[in-house]
Amino acid sequence: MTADGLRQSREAELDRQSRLKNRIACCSVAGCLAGGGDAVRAALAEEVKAQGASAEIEVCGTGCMGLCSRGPLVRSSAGEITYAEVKPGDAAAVVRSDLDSLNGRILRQSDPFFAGQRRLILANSGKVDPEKIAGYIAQGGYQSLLRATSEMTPEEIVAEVKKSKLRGRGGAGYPAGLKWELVARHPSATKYVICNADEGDPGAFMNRSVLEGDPHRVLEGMAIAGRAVGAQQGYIYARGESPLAIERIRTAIDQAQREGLLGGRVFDSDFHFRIDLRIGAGAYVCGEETALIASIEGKRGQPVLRPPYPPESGLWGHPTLINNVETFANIPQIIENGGDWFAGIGAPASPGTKIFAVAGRIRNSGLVEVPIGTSLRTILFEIGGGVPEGYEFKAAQTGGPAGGCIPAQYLDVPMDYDSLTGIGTMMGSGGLIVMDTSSCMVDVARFFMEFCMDESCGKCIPCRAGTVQMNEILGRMTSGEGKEADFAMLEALSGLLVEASLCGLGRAAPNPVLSTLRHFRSEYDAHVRERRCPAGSCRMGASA
Amino acid sequence: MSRRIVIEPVTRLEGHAKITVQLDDAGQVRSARFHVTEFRGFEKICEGRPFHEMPGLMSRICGICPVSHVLASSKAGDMLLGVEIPPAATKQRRLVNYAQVLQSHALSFFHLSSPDLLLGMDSPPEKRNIFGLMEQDREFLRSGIRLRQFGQQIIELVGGKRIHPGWSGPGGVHERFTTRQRDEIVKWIPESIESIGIALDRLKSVLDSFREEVAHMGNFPSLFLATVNEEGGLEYYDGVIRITDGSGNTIAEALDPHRFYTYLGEASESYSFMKFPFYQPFGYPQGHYRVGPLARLNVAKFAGTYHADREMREFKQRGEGAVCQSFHFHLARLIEMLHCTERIEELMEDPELFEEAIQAKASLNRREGVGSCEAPRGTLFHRYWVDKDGLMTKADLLIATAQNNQAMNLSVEQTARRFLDAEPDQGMLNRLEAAIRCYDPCLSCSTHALGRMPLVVDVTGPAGEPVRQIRRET
Amino acid sequence: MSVRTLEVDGRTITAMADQTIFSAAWDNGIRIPRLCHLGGLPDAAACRLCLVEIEGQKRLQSACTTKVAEDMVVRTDTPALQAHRKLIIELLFAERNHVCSVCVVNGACELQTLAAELGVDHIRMKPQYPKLPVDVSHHRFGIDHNRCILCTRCVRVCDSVEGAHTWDVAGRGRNSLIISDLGEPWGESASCTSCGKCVQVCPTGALFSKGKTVAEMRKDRSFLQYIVTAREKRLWIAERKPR
Amino acid sequence: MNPTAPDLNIPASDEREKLLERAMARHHNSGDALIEILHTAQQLYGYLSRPLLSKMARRLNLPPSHVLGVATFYHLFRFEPPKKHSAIVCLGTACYASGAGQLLAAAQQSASEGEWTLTTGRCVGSCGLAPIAICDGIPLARVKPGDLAAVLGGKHDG
Repeated sequence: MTADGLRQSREAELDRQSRLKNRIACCSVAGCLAGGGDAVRAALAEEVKAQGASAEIEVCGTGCMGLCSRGPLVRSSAGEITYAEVKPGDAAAVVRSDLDSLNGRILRQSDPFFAGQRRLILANSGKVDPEKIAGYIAQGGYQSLLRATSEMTPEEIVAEVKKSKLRGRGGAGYPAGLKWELVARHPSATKYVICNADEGDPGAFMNRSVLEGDPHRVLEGMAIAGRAVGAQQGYIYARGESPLAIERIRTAIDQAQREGLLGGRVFDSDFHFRIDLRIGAGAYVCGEETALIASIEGKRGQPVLRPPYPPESGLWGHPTLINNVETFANIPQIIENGGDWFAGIGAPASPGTKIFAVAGRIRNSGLVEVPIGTSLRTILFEIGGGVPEGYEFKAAQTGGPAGGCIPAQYLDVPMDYDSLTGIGTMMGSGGLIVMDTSSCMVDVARFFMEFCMDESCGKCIPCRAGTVQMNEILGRMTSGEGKEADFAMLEALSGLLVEASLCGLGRAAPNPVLSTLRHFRSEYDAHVRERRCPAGSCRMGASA
Repeated sequence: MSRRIVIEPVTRLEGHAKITVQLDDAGQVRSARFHVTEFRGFEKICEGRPFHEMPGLMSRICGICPVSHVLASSKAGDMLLGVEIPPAATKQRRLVNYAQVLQSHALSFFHLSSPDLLLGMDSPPEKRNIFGLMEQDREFLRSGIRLRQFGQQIIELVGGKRIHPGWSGPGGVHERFTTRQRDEIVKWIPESIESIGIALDRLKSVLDSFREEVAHMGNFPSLFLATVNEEGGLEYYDGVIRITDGSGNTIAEALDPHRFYTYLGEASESYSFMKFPFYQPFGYPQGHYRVGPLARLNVAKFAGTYHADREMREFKQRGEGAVCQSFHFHLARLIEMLHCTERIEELMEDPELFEEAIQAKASLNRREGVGSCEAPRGTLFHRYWVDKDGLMTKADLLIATAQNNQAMNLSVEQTARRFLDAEPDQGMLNRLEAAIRCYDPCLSCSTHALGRMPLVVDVTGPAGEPVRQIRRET
Repeated sequence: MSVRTLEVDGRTITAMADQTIFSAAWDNGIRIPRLCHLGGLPDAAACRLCLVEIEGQKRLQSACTTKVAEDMVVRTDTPALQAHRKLIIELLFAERNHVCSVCVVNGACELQTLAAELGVDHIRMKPQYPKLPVDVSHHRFGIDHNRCILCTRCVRVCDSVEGAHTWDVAGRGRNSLIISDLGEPWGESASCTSCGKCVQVCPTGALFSKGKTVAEMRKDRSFLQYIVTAREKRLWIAERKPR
Repeated sequence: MNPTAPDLNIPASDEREKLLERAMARHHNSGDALIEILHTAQQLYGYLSRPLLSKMARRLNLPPSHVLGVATFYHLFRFEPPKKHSAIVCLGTACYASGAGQLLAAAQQSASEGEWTLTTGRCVGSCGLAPIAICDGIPLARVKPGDLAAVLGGKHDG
């Protein structure tokens, strides 16, 4: 494709859309589809056909609109209205914009759930059909890649990303620009770009929704990265458990390749970039970058010792840039609007927005995108609508199995990388699970420990055998058989795992235990010393 | 008033057990039982392990007679391989077995039984132990300790470790016997023969004062079972099984030890974990038999060594056809020690012992193997089943103490009848124990048990209700 | 090759620039515990016993994989490191079934020796005792998974020295298991050359020569040094210590 | 190639074999693509049988133990033929917090003798609908233990 071609394509699609009276976009990512979204979409299409309005009303799919708990969601471009909990029987009312019969299920942009967010990565949700490249192009898609290939040198791209102060969204928050620079400066002729889409934290589905809802954004980000660091080959490593995401990426890659946006001589430049999809097969540890590389190489997904780090020696020993989905999804807008613009959003030390997957005991669960540094209270109580009546907030779990719990007294802590680390948890990939007073925190720790035990790759002893023993102790405690000596052993094992494990999975595995011990020690004491569960929800509590 | 007296555990035994004496309304002994209440399940541990490991594993059954288990196990392994092992290996195993009998008997006689024998059954319990004996007869006790040391020394020299030797395995042994080892061993022999002679004289001289005990602590006719050589002489390593009765008549001759299960059966009783083996043609309980030193001397026609033969002729005079008093286990033990020492001396002169070939190499050739030998306490049988790769699928162990089980029960009952006065006193309790101790039972291996029992004496009324309880701390 | 000077446990030592901390320390008589590392094999850095403290570095580093550097200050035996090592040994003992008294390498076992050196005389955690198979289908050797610590020395020696790659690890986490070929019995493995290298490098009694009984097995690794040295220095006649 | 390796019993005319061959050829029979090819094989055959693994090892020039080691590392690969139906109970954090534990217990009980292969998933990405179970690809949102048990225990045929 040429620059002209891109412009023409964009104009054609915009023109087509402008001639429509209404675009009815049905959420078509996993959450809403699970709630019957497919049937709703079919019913809507049928209704439009029945009314003979196919020429002026389009029914299409779109990315995640966020309010998953009230899905299936349907968005009507006429009046910018989002309908919640749509059933196939509502089709006629939606097509006719019959607001009365949909009363109580109408969400406007002024609704606190939408108004409180700043949607940059999810900007196309509700607008773009993830299965059609034209829709993405119409929203300005691939313009940044055009800029990056025709107007900017690789050094300039790296400089722009550095200027943006974008931090990796995978969890650790390493500055993306520095990583890019390391790879870019490496003299090797062969380099790789890998998109880590192995989002495995239980309760996290941000990346998956981005891939399902706006896959081209990620492809574009990767291609820009390829241009910046001098790589000609990229890989997306996706979870095997997300068939829809895999399908959407596959479609998107095919489309982009057919349009000449990927492949040889992109925009007639000397830049060649191919992207291949690699599918994981059920191993959480493959989210760790060296394990992920091993998996792409067709090996057991076991981490190898770092250094050397991937930017120096990664895939097949070549310099490799690994970023996660959300990181790459940020790239097009940074190139489009400039690093300075991006650096001005959110917290000064960690700018930009972050998508959180809010779930658990909360009214509005789903995807929430806010500027980094927004307080937990804002996310949960303003956007999230607070905990449902009859329940009381107890803690929020962030960062998945590697993270920790935030108790009520820290509700006003800004959600940025450093503040969260300060209170013993971490940003992680963005899972945010809300727990109420009926949640037993010892059991929560046990749940995560069991997860880490099952997901330990088995290579290093502290993680392989240590998680087993920690799980054993927590299991004992939640069954009312805990011993006083278990506390010392838990601490000793935690120390061992943190300091001696080979990779991040093992080092982070004790975090939920340490964090709950820190904030909810009295609950542990009640389990062990008084043989009772204050929340009454663990194994012991249930039997009592 | 009917009472029940329970003594547990019996002290100065290798293992733990308890005795119940059931009294009737007249205060007379109705019955007496020797309980073995521990369970160790060694057979279970063996399952799934390579049969080559068995000698080492089996040696862990018992800290007193590991060699016996190693030998029976090695022999079962030989059979699984289907080999005849080199003469040097056989002789080494014989040597160590003699040493084993020597050290075990020394322990039984000098350390455990001599306080009763030399200080008297009614001497105060706090004195009636090895320390009390030490005060009285230091020199005598020292000679006993030295005798045990001699046996252990040989085991250590040949087997590498005193307690758990792994030197022997299927196909032979693993180290050659050297002249240096011989030189170490021969030094001990004169002293040993002299010490055993002195002990024999001592024991014989006090026997008169134990007339009552000899007559009533396990004096009953029974079958006797032991291994003998082809000529019918004493044999400890390899021979045939011979069974005689309480009058010295031959009941069975030249039975194949590898087919022991065709003529020996095992009954069980609810009150004991330990089985009750019996000679099948006679049925249970009539077919119960005794094994061990007393049985060996009764069954064998001669010893085959100079000193032992002389003592054995004298010994056989004590009974009519057979010596039926279990009290004479002690005497038999000393005679065996003498015999073993003489045999060790002979072996030291045997050039075959020093030969180079010590191991028959072969792979698994059979799926079932049996090994037997004479352990200090009696005949020991190991029977193994393996899968095609040589992993154990089942093990069946018939251990000496178990074969004396019925005899021990009879002895306890007889002793109780004779020595029970109106109230249980320490002398009676001690005699009950002493009756058991004649057999030098190794309860840990015969029940393959693990754990400890508290020391409790229970006296219960007619309906079984406890009347009183006597505790004795170990 | 240039030389580096560094400080290990308060002693100033010199080492070749490409040496690891482990081998430099070893050359100077400082023994760092380890179970997965074995000279001549590629390193896995998996057992984490050789972790050392390096001044100025936040994280502990595995001595077997970290190269020496000029003026590096290394501590190999601090109380914290000792505590970690003890715990690792305990974890290993609790993980499977390591009963020394009935093991073929009793007395010559690296795990046992380390436990003794580190003063691990009991374990404070619950033994897992998984019931794992013993494979003695091979005509000369056997593998007892109950005694395996998953150090992968066998996997590495088979792949990198013998070149057969008969062994690998199947499963993951606590369910990891050493397998031969497609998981068939060792004796049926088509790739195994029966060289026995795996048996000799195994630190415990997991891999053993058949026909050995308790405490009888001794491992001989002189071949490794010989092969590695011979390749490097073209010394085809090994120096053998007189027996 | 190993002459003693077990022979394959899959007929040459088998369409699935051709598809698998093609998949391997597409990756130039490169061992790097092992996981991709395992995915393809499982899709075609339903599970990874020993002859299948052996065939892949030969064609991709990989040691068989490496192939099995890789395949067993990943939870999505099966080595037994799957049952007629499959159910996944999500054990993600949100589902767990909403009682997925009880859900799983109920499912295990009723699936034990039926025609359902029961597996657990770590977050299927529908946390808003927790707890969730997926039966033969059909998601059951906010499902109750009794209802799931009924599906798995009943003569459900779709």
